[in-house]
Amino acid sequence: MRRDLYRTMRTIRRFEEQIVELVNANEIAGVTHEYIGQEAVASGVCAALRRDDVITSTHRGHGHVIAKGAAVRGMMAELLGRTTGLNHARGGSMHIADVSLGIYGANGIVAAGAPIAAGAAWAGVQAGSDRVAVCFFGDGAVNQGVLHETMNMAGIWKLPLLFVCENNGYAVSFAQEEATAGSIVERAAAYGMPAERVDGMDAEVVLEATERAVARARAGEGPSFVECTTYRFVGHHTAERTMGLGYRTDEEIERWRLRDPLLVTGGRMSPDDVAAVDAEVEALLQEALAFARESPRPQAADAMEYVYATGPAPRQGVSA
Amino acid sequence: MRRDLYRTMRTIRRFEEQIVELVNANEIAGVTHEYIGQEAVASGVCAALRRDDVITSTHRGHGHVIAKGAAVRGMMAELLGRTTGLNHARGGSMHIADVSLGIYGANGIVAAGAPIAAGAAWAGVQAGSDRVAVCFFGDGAVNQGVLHETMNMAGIWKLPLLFVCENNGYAVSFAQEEATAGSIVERAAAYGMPAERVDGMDAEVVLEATERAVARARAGEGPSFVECTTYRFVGHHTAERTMGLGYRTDEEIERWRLRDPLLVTGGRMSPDDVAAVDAEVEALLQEALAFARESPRPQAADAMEYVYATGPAPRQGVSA
Amino acid sequence: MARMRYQQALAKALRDEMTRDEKVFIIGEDVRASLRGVSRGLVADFGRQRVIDTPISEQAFTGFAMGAALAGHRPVVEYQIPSLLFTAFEPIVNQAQKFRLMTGGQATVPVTYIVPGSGARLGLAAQHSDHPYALFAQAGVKTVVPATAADAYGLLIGAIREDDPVVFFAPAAVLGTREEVPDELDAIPLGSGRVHRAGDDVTIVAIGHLVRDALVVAADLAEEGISAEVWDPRSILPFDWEGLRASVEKTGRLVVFDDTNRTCGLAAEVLATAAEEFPLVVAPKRVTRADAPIPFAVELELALLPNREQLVTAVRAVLTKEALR
Amino acid sequence: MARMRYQQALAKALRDEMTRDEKVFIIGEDVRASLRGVSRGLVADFGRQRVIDTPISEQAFTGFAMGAALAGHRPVVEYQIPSLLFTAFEPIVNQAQKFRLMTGGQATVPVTYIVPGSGARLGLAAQHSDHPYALFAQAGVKTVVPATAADAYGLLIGAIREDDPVVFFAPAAVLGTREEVPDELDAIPLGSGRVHRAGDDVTIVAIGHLVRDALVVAADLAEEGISAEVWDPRSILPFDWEGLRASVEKTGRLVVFDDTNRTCGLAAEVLATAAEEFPLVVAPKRVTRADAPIPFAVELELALLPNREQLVTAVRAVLTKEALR
Ligand SMILES: Cc1ncc(C[n+]2csc(CCOP(=O)(O)OP(=O)(O)O)c2C)c(N)n1
Ligand SMILES: Cc1ncc(C[n+]2csc(CCOP(=O)(O)OP(=O)(O)O)c2C)c(N)n1
Ligand SMILES: [Mg+2]
Ligand SMILES: [Mg+2]
Repeated sequence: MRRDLYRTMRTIRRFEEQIVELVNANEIAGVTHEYIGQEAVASGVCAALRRDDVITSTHRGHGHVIAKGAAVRGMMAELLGRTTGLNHARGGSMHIADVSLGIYGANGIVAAGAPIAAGAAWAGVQAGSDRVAVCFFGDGAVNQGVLHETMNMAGIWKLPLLFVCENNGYAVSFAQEEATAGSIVERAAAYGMPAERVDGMDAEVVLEATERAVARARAGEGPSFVECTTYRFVGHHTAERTMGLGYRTDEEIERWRLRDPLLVTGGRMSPDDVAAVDAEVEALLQEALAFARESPRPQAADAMEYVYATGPAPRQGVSA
Repeated sequence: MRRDLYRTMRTIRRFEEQIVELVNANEIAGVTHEYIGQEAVASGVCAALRRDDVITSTHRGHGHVIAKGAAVRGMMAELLGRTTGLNHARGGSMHIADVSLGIYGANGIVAAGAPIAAGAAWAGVQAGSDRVAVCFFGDGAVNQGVLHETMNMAGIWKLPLLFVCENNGYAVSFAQEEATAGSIVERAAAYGMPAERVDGMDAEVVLEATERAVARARAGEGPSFVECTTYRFVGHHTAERTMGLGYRTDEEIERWRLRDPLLVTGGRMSPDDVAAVDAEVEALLQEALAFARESPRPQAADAMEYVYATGPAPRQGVSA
Repeated sequence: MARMRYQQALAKALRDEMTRDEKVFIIGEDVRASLRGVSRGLVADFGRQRVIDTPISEQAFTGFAMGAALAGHRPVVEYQIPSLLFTAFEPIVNQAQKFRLMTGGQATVPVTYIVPGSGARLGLAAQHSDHPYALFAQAGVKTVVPATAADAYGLLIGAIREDDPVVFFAPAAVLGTREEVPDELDAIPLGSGRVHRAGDDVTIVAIGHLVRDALVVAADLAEEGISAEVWDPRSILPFDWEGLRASVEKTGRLVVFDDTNRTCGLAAEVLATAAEEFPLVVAPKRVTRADAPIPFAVELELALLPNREQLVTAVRAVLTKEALR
Repeated sequence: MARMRYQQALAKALRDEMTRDEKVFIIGEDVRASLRGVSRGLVADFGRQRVIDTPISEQAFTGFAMGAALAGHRPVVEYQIPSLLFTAFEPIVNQAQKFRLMTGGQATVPVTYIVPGSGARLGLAAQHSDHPYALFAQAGVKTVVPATAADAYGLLIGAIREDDPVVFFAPAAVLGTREEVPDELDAIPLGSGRVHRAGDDVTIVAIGHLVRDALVVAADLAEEGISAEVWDPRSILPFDWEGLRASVEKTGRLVVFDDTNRTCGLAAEVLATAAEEFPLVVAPKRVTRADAPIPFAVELELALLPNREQLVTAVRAVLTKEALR
């Protein structure tokens, strides 16, 4: 399990590092929000999940999507805007999804995934299954009203739903302590659900907390809340470097880097093991990148595809 | 003070009873949401306020507006759709306001008044004054996200804002216990503010709780939350009688009627005192009704007035 | 032929479809008690798992429906008042509507959002009188505004069966109207307009409750020998442009009767498309709601809503204008 | 003349107005750090009480601004991305906009809602690429979409000084554009359009960043002897109909170039009003965004946005059509 956790984290880390390069080289359009530093959360949580469990993710979604099992080559192709991408080049980083694996999407809107996960959790119960749903969100999201509405619903309907708050200390430039009155776990507890705060830099700790919550949910005992304290080692998104926002110090970053989740978990493995996994991951990523680069770009003529499932195509911007 | 509280409650009660008759007689258009049974809350809270304090109200707003000091004749004229109404016949029951008295409006949208009150509270601080703002809302509103967003803001900015939850047990037909996970005051407490639950059928109890909260706010110590347990003796709105929603029993209503806030407070006064106030209120209401009935109706030609403060008039639905 | 109220037709449609398809459920505020009658009695027959009362949490229950839809259900989400759609605008327009495109077709989101009682209702004032269907068409969400009980029945079933999100506006002004309906009611697919009354001189496009008024006007005008066609798009998006084109090709003249705000409303779209693409012989006209919130007093409210006299004037105007070609 | 970026013009306008009027403040996410530069450096000079970073709570901070406005302030509310307006739709459209009407003129609500970076930005995909100005015009909220740095300066000051709510869309595509601006920049009142280039043969109505493209097209066409007038409404609501009428009276021909969804977009409104009221000699045309969310891949994104070639084709089409009168 430790090796698996490390592998997942290493995959996320290297995927992200690769992505940053590709964005900076303009091989990937737009901006992406890196998960570097937070790998233990997605890896630990998803290690407790089954394939048929559902997750909803965030703008900072690559880690969750990889950890839930999405094909890295499909992700790479998506980000490079190729038709072989998971979303056929329609989604990109902020909307990447693999519905067949229960990944109901990254999301460009903070906290928007929470009620979607609640609906999926409810549907699992209706289907007579014991599957669960997990919604990931940041510390900034705890101040979005819809999250509270969802916590309440999950509470009254005893939904098999796990709220995972990744507290990385900031919403873009705004510090969590300044943004948040009271404590995050107390908010959740007020909805009558178990809420705990755990070390989000240690994937094994995250996994254990998740296992407790998932067991409760599968047993029909309702929702739980886990706050994972973590940190992002890089900017809010790839474009931040050039923006000079200056909301945190280099010292702070360095302090957190000492607790790099890859070091935390990797440090408990033999160096050989680490090296073997690293090599494995490297090969996977190179293959993915090659695959993506060789894949075709979409055709402008297909730009209106997928808008509606049925009925007439949407109208073009010029009439015939 | 007791006499004043009773007078306010009696005014609200009789106003409401009058309104129901007028709605049923089609003298008032639309529907109105009666406050009958809940009078102790508005009366108790507003007795602790100054003229320059601000309140935001709800769909069930007549009580708050009367208690904050609005002219009953202006309210009656408004509801009868006359130009002498507080809102010049533009608002009606659900939007009745007297901004000059700090009444920032009844509101047709559940919980929408909360952030407006927060802005007003902040503005008081900026002005160097010790004025406070109060937002009223129901038990149903505690499940609206915007209320949470506002509680958080009030907490981090230490706003002189008082949250008054009127828990009358139902949001239309939906029982509060079924709708709400955990407890209401715990939710508020999670934002780090003092939160207490008080008997909302006793105006003196409400007044005391409000005085504590207002004192804190004026002293710069930030927001508070008061949950007032109360009950509405009549339907959700005037139209409910014909709808047969059947979500509560007659026994339940009768049980609560034993704690009628007018009896609770009136029972502590001499019968003569009560009779004197009742007569006073009766005269006031009859005068108000006569005034309203004699007042002119608005002209169709003025229908586009007040939409914008400046600039061209909005377009009509037909071109010239 | 049976007689049925519009809202009964909605209730029958929902009941029939819930009976036929166990994946259909209704969720919203007070749907067990059913304030507008759409779900009346359903909880007794289908239970609380398929007739779900929610807390006052529009954003969450709208998102919830999307999650349930992704997991295979076909939710019907009820909003008590039209402006609650504003509160749920993000989860409808930005999440449910865009999901299929964003995921490259990985999933469909078959949710029906219904407002039983949209538009003005005499005395409900500014926050309860909007009729915001043009907003959803602008945002690309399928949008339906049925005019009659039979259409309400057929289009609600059509909407529920759509694999895309659909916003369904049942105008307050017709909810209580009783009408003859055929014994056999069928589903109606979105995107097919309806000729309520055939005519040769002018096409009146009317939407929702205004169809009824347009038919009265057309009947009056017929007595003067004016032959007006009353055409109803039934769904705003998709819009049956071919159906409208056929009507305008016949009449050459167009008046649109629409109860959304004038600016960027549905009438604007119809006039624009017609001006650009259809063989109009004179300039078209529109009769719409004014660009203003609805004031409380009934006199003021009525002054801002489109009415029959305005329609008559507009029809006469396009008929007396000289043809351009 | 100085050279200035569009976003610098916005920043200067905000700073100038905050200096002039102590009741003006800015509130939104990360406005101290200022992701888009509109409030850059302001916190150092005006302090945290007038440059207010908020939690991620759009509904609440939008309502908060209204409360502050009722109490005498003139808030500027910043949204980081256009679709956040969907989350704040209710408090803007249903509360702030309607308050003055609902209270019979008891108070004004002078709030400016600004989106510095609206519209598509290459690769930001469906949830970050909307340009939803038509929605606010439909809902009756004053709406501004400045095309140039000087107009951005003048209209932002104009918007802040308005006593009504105003939504201010700064198109992403021009935020970084550097331009010549006059040394003396002035406030520009809402409701006055602008002729960017005079011409006799055809009126091109262009909005926001598309003005720049329209000017390129007009210059190209001039080489062929076609004289196109490029006219910019600058504010969508109120709209300078008299200004547009004057242009169309001169040219008789109209093409609208608009980056909102086609259905019920701004172009629809302009075509509708022109068809109804203006002396067009041939049928007008519009070139708009397609009716679809923006897909991620750049090829797909560009295929859905209005472009110069489409404009050229449309202009040629209205010029070659035979005049009707
Ligand atoms: C509702 C909403 N508001 C604002 C934004 C803009 N935005 C994107 S990410 C972000 C910060 C999110 O902070 P947090 O939830 O802590 O997640 P993190 O970025 O730290 O992972 C903001 C403000 C958004 N996408 N959605
Ligand atoms: C956001 C919103 N959702 C739904 C409604 C419809 N509605 C009006 S009052 C009401 C119930 C409110 O319950 P509560 O807050 O307890 O106040 P009460 O009516 O009991 O005074 C509902 C659902 C609304 N006006 N606004
Ligand atoms: Mg964070
Ligand atoms: Mg209640």
